[in-house]
Parts: sequence; structure tokens; C-alpha cells
Amino acid sequence: MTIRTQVIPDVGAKTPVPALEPLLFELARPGRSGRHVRTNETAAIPDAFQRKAPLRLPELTEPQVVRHYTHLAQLNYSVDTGMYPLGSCTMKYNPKVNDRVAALFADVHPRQSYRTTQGVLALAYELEQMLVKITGMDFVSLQPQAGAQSEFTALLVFKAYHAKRGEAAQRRRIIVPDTAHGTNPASAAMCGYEVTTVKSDARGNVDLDALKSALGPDVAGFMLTNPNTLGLFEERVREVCDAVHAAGALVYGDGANMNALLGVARPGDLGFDCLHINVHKTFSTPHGAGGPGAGPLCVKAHLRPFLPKPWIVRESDGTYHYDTAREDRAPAPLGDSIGTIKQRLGNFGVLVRAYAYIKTLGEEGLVETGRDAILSANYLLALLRPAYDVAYERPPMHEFVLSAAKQKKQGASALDISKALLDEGFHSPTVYFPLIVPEAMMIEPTETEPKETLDAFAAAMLRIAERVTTDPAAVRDAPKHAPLRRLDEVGAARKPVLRYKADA
Amino acid sequence: MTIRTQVIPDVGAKTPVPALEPLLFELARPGRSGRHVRTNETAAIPDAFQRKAPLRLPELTEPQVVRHYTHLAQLNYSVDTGMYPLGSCTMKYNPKVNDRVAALFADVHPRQSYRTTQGVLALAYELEQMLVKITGMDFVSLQPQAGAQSEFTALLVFKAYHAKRGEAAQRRRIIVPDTAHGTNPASAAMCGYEVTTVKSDARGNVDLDALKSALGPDVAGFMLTNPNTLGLFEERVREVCDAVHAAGALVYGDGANMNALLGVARPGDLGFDCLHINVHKTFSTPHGAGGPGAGPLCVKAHLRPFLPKPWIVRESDGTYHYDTAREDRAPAPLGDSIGTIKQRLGNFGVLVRAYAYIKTLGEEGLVETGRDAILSANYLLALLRPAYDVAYERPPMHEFVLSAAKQKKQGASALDISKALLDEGFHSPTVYFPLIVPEAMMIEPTETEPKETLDAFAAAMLRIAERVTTDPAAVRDAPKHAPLRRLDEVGAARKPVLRYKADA
Amino acid sequence: MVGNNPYSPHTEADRAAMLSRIGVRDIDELLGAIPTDARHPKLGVAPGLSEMEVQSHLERLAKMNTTAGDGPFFIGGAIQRRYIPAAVPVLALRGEFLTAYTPYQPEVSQGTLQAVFEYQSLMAELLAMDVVNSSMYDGGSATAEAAFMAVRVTGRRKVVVATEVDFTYRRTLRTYARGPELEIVEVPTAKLASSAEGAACLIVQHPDAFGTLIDVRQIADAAHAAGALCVQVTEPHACALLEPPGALGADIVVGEGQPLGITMSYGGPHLGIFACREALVRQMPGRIAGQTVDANGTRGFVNTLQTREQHIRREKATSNICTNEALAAITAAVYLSLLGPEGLRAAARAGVARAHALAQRLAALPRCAIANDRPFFDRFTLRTEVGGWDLRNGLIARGIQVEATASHYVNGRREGRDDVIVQCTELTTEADADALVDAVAQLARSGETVATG
Amino acid sequence: MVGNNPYSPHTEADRAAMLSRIGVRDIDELLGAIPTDARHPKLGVAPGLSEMEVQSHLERLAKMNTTAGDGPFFIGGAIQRRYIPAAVPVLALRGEFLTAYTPYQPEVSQGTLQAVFEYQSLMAELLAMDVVNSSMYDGGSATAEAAFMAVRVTGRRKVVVATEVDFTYRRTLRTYARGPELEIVEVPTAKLASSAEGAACLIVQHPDAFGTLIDVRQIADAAHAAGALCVQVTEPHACALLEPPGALGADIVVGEGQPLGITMSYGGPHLGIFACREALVRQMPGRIAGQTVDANGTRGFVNTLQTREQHIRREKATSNICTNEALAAITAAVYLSLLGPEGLRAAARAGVARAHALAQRLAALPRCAIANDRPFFDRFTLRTEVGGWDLRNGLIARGIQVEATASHYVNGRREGRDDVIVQCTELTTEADADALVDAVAQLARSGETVATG
Ligand SMILES: Cc1ncc(COP(=O)(O)O)c(C=O)c1O
Ligand SMILES: Cc1ncc(COP(=O)(O)O)c(C=O)c1O
Repeated sequence: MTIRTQVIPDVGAKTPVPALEPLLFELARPGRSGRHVRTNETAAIPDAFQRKAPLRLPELTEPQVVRHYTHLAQLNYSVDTGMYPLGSCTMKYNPKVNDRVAALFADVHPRQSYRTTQGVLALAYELEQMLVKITGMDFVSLQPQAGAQSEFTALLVFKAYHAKRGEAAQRRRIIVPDTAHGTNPASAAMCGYEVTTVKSDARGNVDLDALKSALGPDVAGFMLTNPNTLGLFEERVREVCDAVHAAGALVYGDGANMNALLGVARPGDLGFDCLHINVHKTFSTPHGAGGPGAGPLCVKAHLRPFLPKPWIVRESDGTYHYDTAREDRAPAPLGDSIGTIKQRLGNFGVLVRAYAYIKTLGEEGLVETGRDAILSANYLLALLRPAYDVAYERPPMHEFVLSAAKQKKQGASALDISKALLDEGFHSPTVYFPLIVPEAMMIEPTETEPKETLDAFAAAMLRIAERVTTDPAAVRDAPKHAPLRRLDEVGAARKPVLRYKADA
Repeated sequence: MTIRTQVIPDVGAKTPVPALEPLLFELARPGRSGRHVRTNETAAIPDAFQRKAPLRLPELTEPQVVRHYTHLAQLNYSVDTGMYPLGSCTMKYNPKVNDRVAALFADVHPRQSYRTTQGVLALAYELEQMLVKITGMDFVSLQPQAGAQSEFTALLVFKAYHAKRGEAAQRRRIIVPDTAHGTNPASAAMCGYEVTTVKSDARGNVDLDALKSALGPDVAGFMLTNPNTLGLFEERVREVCDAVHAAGALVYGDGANMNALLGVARPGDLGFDCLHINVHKTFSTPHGAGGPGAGPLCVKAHLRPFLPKPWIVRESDGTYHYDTAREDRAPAPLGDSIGTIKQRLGNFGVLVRAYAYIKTLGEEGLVETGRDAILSANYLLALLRPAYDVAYERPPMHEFVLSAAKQKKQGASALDISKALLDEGFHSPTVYFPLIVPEAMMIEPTETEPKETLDAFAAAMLRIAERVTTDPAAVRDAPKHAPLRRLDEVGAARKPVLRYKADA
Repeated sequence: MVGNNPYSPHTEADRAAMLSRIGVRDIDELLGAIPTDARHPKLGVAPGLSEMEVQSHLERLAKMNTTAGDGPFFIGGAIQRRYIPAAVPVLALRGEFLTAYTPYQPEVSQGTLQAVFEYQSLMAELLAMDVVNSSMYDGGSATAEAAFMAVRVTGRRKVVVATEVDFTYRRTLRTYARGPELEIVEVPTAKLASSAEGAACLIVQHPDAFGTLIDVRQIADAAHAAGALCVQVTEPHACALLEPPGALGADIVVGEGQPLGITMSYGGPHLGIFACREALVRQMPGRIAGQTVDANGTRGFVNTLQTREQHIRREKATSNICTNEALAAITAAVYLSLLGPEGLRAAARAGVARAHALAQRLAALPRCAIANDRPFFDRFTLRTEVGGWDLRNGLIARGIQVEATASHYVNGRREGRDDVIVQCTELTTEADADALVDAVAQLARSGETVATG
Repeated sequence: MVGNNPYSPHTEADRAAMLSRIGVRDIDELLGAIPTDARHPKLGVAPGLSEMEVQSHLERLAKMNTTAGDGPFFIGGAIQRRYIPAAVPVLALRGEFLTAYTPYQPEVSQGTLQAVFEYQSLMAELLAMDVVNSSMYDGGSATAEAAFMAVRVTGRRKVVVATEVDFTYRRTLRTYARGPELEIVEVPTAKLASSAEGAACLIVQHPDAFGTLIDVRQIADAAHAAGALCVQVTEPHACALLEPPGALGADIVVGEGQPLGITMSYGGPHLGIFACREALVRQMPGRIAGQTVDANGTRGFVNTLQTREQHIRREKATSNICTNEALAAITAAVYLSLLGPEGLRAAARAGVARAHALAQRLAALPRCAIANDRPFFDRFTLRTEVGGWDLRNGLIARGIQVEATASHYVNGRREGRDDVIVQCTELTTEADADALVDAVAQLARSGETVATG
């Protein structure tokens, strides 16, 4: 293990406390500026509308700004700097060519005519087709900008579907498993549904009996992640879907874990009515320090009428337009559609990257990806099993969940272990999720980490487990080699400081 | 002062010794690769010519390569991360827009016709004009790719000039001051000249008497840096030039320190026959971890015939071509020209950046640059004077030279101080140059460092001076917070390991 | 086999060693849970390409578009073509920002957290609001989330929105509202103040979709008098010159942050701005970075007030948002720190000045009029006898791009006549303006149009 | 005043404080050494522009060029249009590489030093040579420096160079040689071996400027027999498929590294490759990175063997080179590490295969012939009755770019007839080839040319 140290100069900024890097505001000096944009024009704005409030934005030169953000960037852990085994997030490598080709579409406005955007429409149309093929669904809406927005969109679709059948008023409930990601119940609630949670069985599946007894004529839908957040493939997935369908409800597929299924199985063949895709997970688009993502919604034909508008139409001459006649003289005819979630094609810049990625992988590459993701997870699990409790003992798919319950008893929690990993040079796994595993550590290596990195990660985890038995206090004291020691999160929430104030 | 620590994982590469980062070769595994370029074509190469030697280039995936270079980059100090007061190098801020506009010319081949490169020629022609205006010279060759190549080019011009006058055989000597940069005598020697060094006087000027007595009919030229490498303006520059001219020799201006003179004085007004420009210094182009640069050679009219060919011609209709009729059916008619140093326009990608920089600054910005560079140097000198010996006590221009002779006696040399500065978060100044100042520390802050950074740098220098008096051993032991401790340079030279060998 | 997925590092030797450590002979042995007939589907996706092939394929697709830079361009509104300083992408797209995720481990994510905290601070200053979150998806979803938040805060279920609010925002709002089945009422801005009764909020846009300046204060007062919140939709550049939302009485402020250095990219990824008054912060959606200290007392930043969020509160969360637009927030902060107050004002002023000069020239043409009945900011509505869509198509045929007012479709019904909206920014040139004036003069005279079939 | 130089941070308050600390009232007081009449010259440079103005001005200039990507493109030789993987600029242009300088302080420059050491190692492997320096300016200056080095090593002053060596290299060599007044003799490659007597070196290019494959071994043997060195000019992609210089007997190897991921940029900045046998290393020009350890025993890298260099040895140095092309060397290393041996071979093979296919098609046209009399690599010489320059100009008029053989001008005199050289790489497409074949068929038939006045 190596430790890299870099010293940054005290540039003379007055910071109230010791800090890794001054704030922009602390670096600023009145009268400084660059000259990126200038004008000597004056704006004819009636006095009553003119800004009288001061505008105390920091005044800086470009050299200062460049150093500031270069320093900040270097304080970040990222996929470009190391293994990032954050379970459920699929932190795979983000190919650089995808960023480059996305930039080719940077200077196009979403309100341009179809006449001037044939390249955009052709790409989007083909991407829809590719997602159909990969998921086994029938139609796709590219509008949702992330998984959570796609969940919400899908639940709106469910509502519209039931409304069409005259059952909207009656079907007020959405069922989620106890392993569900937080966005699932949150989306359901946002969509005006009551949420019912069903428990998992001893093999980490949805408890089918519990599900059946929760199902009824008041249920609109069931949200299922498969493989679920334990990394396990739902063993009776078709029975689950059948049960839901038998109750007149719909099955929502949370596709956050789609990486495991690439070329391995298609949700459309398993009984799901729809599926969202996190392209920032499965299709390698960069996570952007929290976002952007994109969350295309893939549906079976019976849900198509309810998808957001407009839809892309391909003419027999190979040209494309939206389904608003040949020009959007009017909003797309809504018909049964729920409306519009995001103008036109959602986070198109992200979708271009996903398109390039699928083009690069192709059929065989997609298959290899799913299989390698599964191989890597199973291999890493085999290495870690000697030291950590395994939540459910059956072969995981692309990720798995350990429990640090044993270590917790020895004096160091999952949180402590996650911090000790930082000292070992690794980002930590997702911890304390899913909720049903005590001291959960959810580990997703992805297919892009080489075997020797998995070995090194495992060695670090075993070293930590060993240290927990000999010196748990040291583990509780981690991290020591990260840019900061542990942060006071309680204090942050109790007395929130949410912005810089000059006089603070 | 803040210390930033970052941990990188042991990725399982076998390195023979502890290392900050494995070598590419150590990260490689046979059978790995990306798919950037592929073909199933075969090349018809006669067997006798085919490569039989093994080609043991490392086999890596793109994710590995990205991490490797991201790690390496983070080990570097750079202008983008901090103050870099390397004297004589003008480590000013490198504006990002210049990189962006340079990329607009990336996909143009130097052997394209003038017909398809009017933008290139228009830019180069205007840049020549701008350099003429800034330096007060009459003509410019953009061919030399760095200062040293420009020196060599100029000396070839000198030789051709003297040859034209029938004095080539007689004028075998080049005179340089004892403050001259190493490239000056090296260029002279490379050009077949003998080198005579003249000493400096007590005020840091060329010793005029010594110069005069060195001058004679065997002298081809005198190479003068002004301001010189002490950062001092040559007080009797015109007398110096007159003396050289009186002896029938030419004066070469080393323009490495041109930043001081921007809008402050023009070498063309001071008696120089020619001048090179380091655009990577004066005109803000990035130094690229050692290069590239560009070294346009500016000359007075009497040296024009000898400049490298081809030359750009502007027609009255505003079109451009080279002086090879309208098309280069033949090499440019050489005439008295020395020939060609670098095909066409030298490091054009660097020159575009310089062009953009001059366009950005404009007349007033150039003036401000020269003056601010001088202001910053004098200010910093004022802050440091209490602790360090000043080599020559008169106002410097854009840089100045301290002596750590006093500190050396106290137990820490200029080298030690330079290493202690690394621990303080600053790059060190140029040390042990110029040669005539014992324990020289040559400091060039440039105009782009804010006052508070100069203050912080000075504070660090004073802290170190103080520490030399109390604990010189600690200073000799620096750096402790840099990525590495001091390196064994003697060992490196004694048993050179100049490349990775698989079996080493 | 190495070579199918070019980013996969596993050699056949690696795979064999891994399988043997797992204790299986084949990956298929690990797939027992998958119904056999569903395993190994044939997808029908074309074989993979090399990077070089992908690059040239996408270059070909991109050439099928006419970009904003290809000719005079006057489309704008929420999403604007603005000058992006070169340093913006260089810094914001550094791998350490681009390829990190939500800062779950703050000790190794201070770059993200401090940059986001600074974004919040810069935006709060620009809007003169107390609190800004670390981003929503876009202006549209931010508007919808503002309505939802007002519903939570007031306990009321009616949302009144001005018809002069950007039509894409109104569409998203209406769509979102189908979930909780809120009542969405669209009224002209002029009737907003008188429609506050029983409303959770009044949603006003200033400057509005047509560029018109609105007296927000009066609307905020009416809202407050009726116990409703005032939600202002705004644009960042406008806030540099116009009295900011916080000074006008807005309780929640939303908008599209794309003009702050983010590329248009046919609509995303962009930046939903979301701000509110301090008292409302615990009802705010989205992540928020806050300042704290580490165990050594060194200043640091964390995501805070997380008990509002889905990963803690699940169905009781203030929103379902998880992945957001952090990179866009960082980009906006880089942009603002480069431009500074003077640069931001200059960019805004240029748009206003050019819009007014252009409007004057267009209004002087026969059969042309400016439809804004009150002062406007940096865009305006041009009315000709040709009609907006036909004029737009005629202009496209001449290489000039403008937007026709889809915005006049209210609740899906066409109301009033269609015009074109003309947006100016600092990138609008004299030559652009000349081209538009010439073309409009011709088209308005000839009535020539382009078939829309 | 802040605002003239937008990169200057000094406010008026800063300047005042600084002056007062210096103890002067005005900067002019510091300029006493400058002749008064020379102070404050009026330069006559136009006023400064904003970044936005600079960007649009340079975009305008750039549009006045026809780039290689704008149409079928067959110009090549030393400088080649090749596919550059997206990760190359992302990594090599990171600010920490781009804005550092020569690693004078190795403790804080390990990124540069290790990257350069790796470049040396990769290039040594590709060339099968013992030692590679960290870069020369370009292929031309590297060739001249190789000749100078051979002169130092052998003590002889005659340099024999083949006329089939790239004409730009020969021009630079002749120009350089005027300094030490070396005798430069240009002979056809075929006569090289028989011209070794008394020579410091024989300089041969393989593949040569016209693409022809050369039997270097025989030339090296002749050189060695005569006590001369063999200098081989080569191209990096060719070395992936052809027996490398180190296996052919070359003592010094030079070439242009631009094809390794570096943009053409109208000729620079590029990368001078310079390699030699171990025994000659102390006569080598340029910087060399070497491996060592730090005080803790951790592996590290430094610039080594510096006693060869100008900053130590001044007039006794092996070269005057100071600023070099380190960034280009790093770029080449990134490129090589991404492509790997298979990718490099594939790129090289594509060029060879396409050149041969194209040559066959062209040779089949009436009045067209391939002028290479022996096997060629990835470029060839096309001879028509139209003549090279006229053919070239006719092709330009059809949007196709090729190079005419200026290379046939030997010692400034025209020798033989002018042809065009056709270079193929992995970026040459079928459509490019079709366009060239069609156009040549037309032009060769019609004899149509374009006026060159
Ligand atoms: C299982 C699961 N579902 C849904 C989501 C939400 O997706 P997004 O973050 O794209 O909104 C996530 C994201 O972490 C997830 O892991
Ligand atoms: C005074 C002086 N002259 C000449 C040079 C050589 O210039 P270059 O490095 O561009 O070859 C330098 C570079 O450091 C210098 O400082």
C-alpha cells in the first residue's frame, strides 16, 4: 500500500478554521476578474425591476479558479482513481470516447425542429430499439432523467392504465419488498399511493405467501428489483409476477441491477410489465459526483399508450419526426399518455454515451459484461467469506451483501470498516443497506476491475477483519490517511450551515 | 499550511521495490487490451522485412491506463496546482482558452497547399506582425521550436551574414557573459564557434571593458540576455551593442526574459540585431512538463535575407502563400537564407496559443503584464530581503537572485532550502544559476500570482530562514511531505537504469 | 474472451483462476436461479465496434444536425445558447469529479462536497434566497417539486400556475400532478394574484416565457395574504440585473441552471435550481451539502439534513430524488466563479441590449409587431401575419432558427395566435440580427411558407 | 488596472500596497536602468479582446482551412493522420502534466518523470534499441542531431544521407550542418553502402519517403565495415510490423513520433524520437530519465546523465537542447499503452493493406503507374502523365488532398520527374479510395489541370 502526499500552499486566504482548501469567497478580492464576456451595452430595464440587492459573488481571476478546482478535484476519490465497489451503483469504468462523442451533440437546442435534428432523432430511435432488444420489452421512453424519476413515471403509467380500466379509484396501494431501494416507496408515495412492505424469505426472495396475502383488488402494482438489492436473483420470479397479475396489478421492474442480466436474461421474458434502466449504472455513463444519470422506461406493449409524449416516428424514407403530425404545431396528441416528464428526449447528452457504449460492446460484449460482472462478484465473495458473515448463502449475481455483525460484536461496525477501507486506498461499499441485513456491506466490484485489484481489495478487507480482532479501537479511529478524519455529521444537521455568509 | 493526503490502492502489481505507482509494464497482463483500432486486413510484407523481434509492449485495458496516468498526474506539481517561481522560466498562468483554440487547428497537415490553409497562413502572418511590433524588430521566423533552437538558428544567420561579407572564415568566436544561460555557449559551440566568456561588473552588468578587450575581428557575435539572468536590466545596453557593432560583430538578444519588457522597452530600440522569443515563457503557452515551446526569431532588416525559408507572402487581395511562386513546386528559392530549420511554421500549435494570448491582452494588457511582472518581483524581493542576501542591490526587473551563502554557513544550502519549500507547498526557485552567484536562488514570481500568494511564499521563505538558524538539520532533511523524499541522483548516474527491462 | 467487451480486464487465465476459486467450472453453474428458458437470450444487437468505428459513426450522426453555431440562432427560453469559458469544461469534467458518485464517504469526497456547498452559496447569493439545494434534474421537475412542497407546507391541494410560465414546465407540472391528483389551475399572469384563494401556491415566471417582466411582489403579497406560497420560476442571468426573487417575496424559487456554462445537448443533462426560505428547509426536496468539522477540527462538508431523503425516510421522504445533477451544479459554480458579478451582468446586459435593438428593427418592418405588451428582458414575441409556425419554417429554410410559441397551447388547447419568440444572448451577433431582419422582411411581405406535411 | 491583462490578479489596492512596501511611488521609479527614450514604447498592437471574442475570431480563422477530415486525405509521410483514442488527450492534457516544466525538483515531479521513463521504455522496446532519450523537437532536428553525434563519436566530418530520406529532414540536416560546416553528401539509397568511406555515418530511411522498404542491414554492415555509424530514420507504426532498427544494425535511430497520438497541428508541436546503442549513451543529446530510489528506499525517477547537458557542460554539452517535447513523449506513451501491441499492429496493418489495395486500383488505370520499384509499406508514389503538381492541384479542386514529390528536389535541384505520394492509414476509408481512383482516372485522361499562378 502506498500513501501519496501532496502539499498545497497557504495562498493567504483567510479561513476561519483550518481547511483543506479555502472557499471561493475566501479567495476573492474586490476588483478582481477575468474577461470572459464583456460588453459596453446598457440594458433598458425599468427602474422598478432593476436589481437593488447587492450581488456579492466572489471576484477572482481565472488562475485562481483553476487552482481552486484542481485542488478540490484532487480531494475526490473517483472511478478514475480507484476501485469504487459501491453496491447497487455499478461504478464501472466510464469510457472516455463516450464523453467525446457526446460533445458532438452539445450545441443542439431541444426546441429545434425535426428538420434540423435528424441525427439526434436517428440516434434516439436506434437507442430505443437497442434497449428493447436488451430488456425484452416492447417500447421505451427516454424521458426520465434518473431511476427515481423513471419509477415515478412508471407509477403514473400504472395509474393511467388502471384509470383506463376504470380501476384507478380502487387501486390505491403499491407493494414493495423489504429489500427495496428507498426510491421505490418514495416514488410510490409521491405518486399518491399507499405503500405496503412485504418481507423476504430465508433465501432472500420475496416471501411469496406474504406477497399473495398483501395482494388484492386495491393493489395497483408491485415494485421488484431483480436481481434484488441482496444481489440475488428472485428464484420464483415468474410466480411472483403471475401472482401480481392475477390480482389485476402490474409489476414494476427496478432495473438498477440490470448489469447482472446483460445477455444473461431479459426482464421482458420474466413477467415484468415495465423496467427502468439506470444508464449511469448499466451503460457506463459517468456518475458526475452524484449525477446526471438517465432512466429510460421500457414497457410491454399494453403500457405503451400511457408513455410520456412525444414519441419518435420513423418514416419509410428513413427520416424521423415526432408524433405531432410532421411538425410540432401543437403539443403531441396526448391520447392516453400521462403527459410529459421532460421535454423531448430527457438527458440526451447521457443517452448519447449509453448509445456509444452499446455500439462498442455489441451483442457479444453485452453478454460478456453480464457474465463477467457475475464472475467477479462470486470470486470476490469467495475471497471474503472466510472473514465476514454472508447474509444469504447462495450464488449472488453481480453484487453481494456481507454482514459485519460479527465484527460489530468484536468492536468495529460496518461504518468503521468502511472508514478503514479508505485508509487502505479503496472506496467503501454501500453500508447499512439493504435494511434487512444487520451491519450490511453491499459490494459490487463490476466487470471492469481486474482480478489483481479484487485480490488487493480482499486482502485489505481481510487485514481489517484481522485488525478488528486485535485492535478494534484503531479501526474505529479510521480514516487516518484520507484528506479528512471522520466528520461531525450530527453537528452538521443540528446547526445547519448550508451556505457561505460573508459575515458568518 | 495544509497537507493533502491521498491513498492509492495496491492494485496487486508486482513491483520489485516500494513505489508510488507501478510501471505500465508491471500493471500489464498478457491477453489484455482495449479495442481502439482493429482490422482483419493483412499486410503484404515480404518475409525478409517482417518483424521477428518480440514486441513486448504492455497489454492493458483502458481503465488501467486511465488510473495509471491519473495517479501519475496527481504526483506532479504544476502551475495549475501552485506557485512555480522558477527563475528564467516565466511560469505564468496558461490560459485554458488558448488550448481550446489551438485544437481548432489540430487536423491540418503541414504539407497541405496554401489553397487549403489560408487560416493558418493568415494567423501566422499576423503573429509575425505582432511580434515585430512588440520587439521593435523588423522580421520574424516562426520556425525555431524553442529558445535554444532559435539561438542556433540566429548563429547560423550570423555565419551567413559574415559569409556574405566575406568574413566567415575570420569570425570564429562568440562572446557570452558569465551570466549567460547554458544554452548560449552550447548553441555557439554547436554552430562551430569558439566561446569566450566575459565577466560581469559589480552592478551585475556586462563588464564593458572586459567586453571591449574581448572584441576583435575574429568575433562573430555577442549573446546578451536583457534583463539578464540576474533579473537586471543592462544599464549600458546601447554602449554594449555599439561596441559589438564597432567590432563588426552582431548582437544576439536572448529573449527568455522578454516578459519584463512587454510594453516597457523594445529590444529593437536598444541595439540588438535579433532576438528570440520563448513563447512558452512570455506568451503563456504551457510548458508541457518540459516542452513543447516555440522560439520565434525576430531580426532587424539587415539579417532578413538569411532567415529560414519559406516565408509567408501576403497578396494585395488578402490571400497568403509562401515565397515559392504561388505554389511550392520547388523548394523556396534559398537566396541567402540559411535553409530550413523546421518545415514551414515550426510548432504551430504552440504559436496559435501565443497568438490568442496577444489578442487577449492587446496593447494595454501587454503593458500591464510587463509592469506587473516587475512590480511583483520587486515586492517579493522587498519581503525577502530581511532574511536572505541579495546578489546585486539594484531594482530587479521581473525576477531576482538571492544568495543563500549566509544560510549555507548556518548549515543549509540553497538546495536544502529549495527542498524545504516543497514541504511548504511551493515549487522551488531555480537554484545554482546564474553561476556567478554563490548558492543562487533565482526567483520569478510572474504577474499572475496574487499578492497574498507572494505574501505566503515570502512567509514560507522566512520561516525556512528562521529554521536554518535553529535546526538546520531539519532543513537538510526536507522534503518530508512531498510524494518522495530526496532522490539518489548520484546512484542514478552511476548505474543508469534508463528503461524498464522485463528480466531486470 | 477478452475482446468482446473492450473494457473488461479478465483474460482467460484470470477467468479460469476465478472460477476455480469459486469452485465451479462454468459461470452457468452460478445461474441456477434463472428460469432455464430465459437464460442466454439472443438479443439481436449488432456486433461491437472498435472505438474508431464508434467515433466515426457518431460523427456521421452529428453531421445530420444543424447546430446552433451553424447559423443565426434565436431559440432560447429556459435553455440558452451562451458563451462557455474554456476553463469550465477543463475543470468540471476532470475525472475526479466526473467519475465520482454521491459523496457517501465524505472523507474522500471533499472535492465534490465543497464544490457543491459553494454552488449553493453562489446561487443563494444570486437569488437572494436563504437555502439552495444541491440540484434537481431540471427546471421542469424543480417546478413540479416546488408545487409538491407547497402542498406539503400548506396542506392544500390546488396549484395555480400562470399560463406565461414556460410550457415545458407546465406540462411536467401537470404530468407530475396526476400522481397525488392535485388540482392544477392555469390562469394568465394578470389573474394570478386574484386566484390565490385556497391555493397551495401561485407559480409565476419572471421574466416570463415570452420575456415579459412581471411584478412578482404583488403576486407574492396576494399569495401570502391568502396563506399560499409564492413560487417564482426564474433564469440565472436575469437575476444578475433584475431584483432577485428573495427580494420580491418568493418563498420557493426554481429554474433551469443550464445557461450557467452547461451545454444545451438537446435538452439535458441540465440543472434544476431549487431554493427556499430558511423556515421551509425541512420540507425541501433533494440533497443539501452543509459545513462541519472533522475529528481534528478541520473544516469539511457533508450531505446533511438527510432525514428528508428517500434513503432514510423512504415513503415519508420529501422527494424520491436520488441521482441528481451534481456535476451540473459544479459546472455552474465554475462558470459563476470565472465570470464573477461583472461578467455575469455583462452577459445578461448583452442579451437585453441586443433583444431590444433587434425588436426595434423588427417592429419597424411592415406587418410586423412585438407582441409583448409590457417591458421585456432578453427575448420577445414577434407577431406577423404569416403566423408563428409558418414564419419559423420559412426561416429554417433560410438557415435561421427561431421558436414558435407552442406556449400558447394552454391545457392542451390552442389559445390566441401563434407567434415566434426571439431570444438574444451575448452570442447573438450583428450579422445574426441582420439576417433575421432581412428574412422576416421578405417572409412577412411574401407570405411565403414551407409545407409542414 | 485590473482588466487590461485579464489574468493579472493585482487590484489597484494591491498595487498600492506593493509599491509602498517596495518604497516607491510608481513602477517607473524601478525602471531607471532603461534608456529614457526607449521606455514605454507605443507598440501598435490592437486593444485586447474578451475570451469570447478571441474564441470566435479563431473559429473564423480555422474555418478558412480545409482540414484533413473534410474530405479524402492522402497526405502523410513523417506526419500522419491517425486515429487518436479519446483517452489520449484526456490524460496527457491534464493540467498537472500540461502546466509543469522540466522536472528540476524530482520529489514533486514523479508524474512527469515516471511517464517519461515509461515512454523511453516503450520506445526502446518498439525500436529494439538500448536507450531512448526523453525527446527531441521533431524528426528533422533529431536527424541533424544524430549526424552531429556521429561526428562526435567518429571524429569524421562527412555525413552521407540517402536522397530517399524525407526531404524536410534533409533540408534541416543541411541547414544544421552549416554550423559546424560538415560535409553533407546526398546519394540514392542504392549507393549508400558504397559511399561509406570516410563517413561519420550513413543515414538511411526505412520505409523511405516514398514508402519503399529498404535493406538496412546491408547498409549498416557497410557503415560498420568503414568505421561509420548507421543512422536509421524510421516511423513508429512501421516498427510494429517491420524488423526493428535494433535488429537491423542501426547505431542511432531517429524519427517523428507524431503518429503516436499527437495531432498534426500544421507541423508541430511534435516528437523527435532519438535512440542509440548503450555504448554511445554518453554522446547522446537531450534529457534522459533514469530510475533510482529516495531516502526511504522508495523507487523514484530523476533526470540523469546530466553532465551531457548544456546547463551543466555549457559549450561542451552534447547538444544545446533545453525545452524539449516531454508532453509529446507522454502523449505517445499514453497512446502506446492504450493500443497495446495488437492495436498498434492493427493500425499499421490497415495502412499497409489499404495502400496496397489502392495502388493496385490506381495502377490499373490508363496512363497511371506506381513508381516504387520495390515493395512498399503504407504509402506509394503514383506517376501519371499529368505530372505530380498538376495532379495534386486537380485533386484539390475536387476536394482530395495528396502530396506532390518535392522530395525529388535534391540539393535544391530538380531530379527526375514529379509524382504524387499516396499515404494510407487506418483512417483511410473505402469511400476515400473510391474518390481518389475516380478523380485520378478523370484527371489522367483529360490532362486537366489547375492554374498554379
Ligand atoms: C436499487 C435502486 N433502485 C433505484 C435507484 C434510483 O436510481 P437513481 O439514483 O438513478 O434515481 C437506485 C440508485 O441508487 C438503486 O440502487
Ligand atoms: C535565459 C535563457 N536562455 C535560453 C533558454 C533556452 O530556451 P528553451 O528552453 O526554450 O530552449 C532559457 C530556458 O530556460 C533561458 O532561461
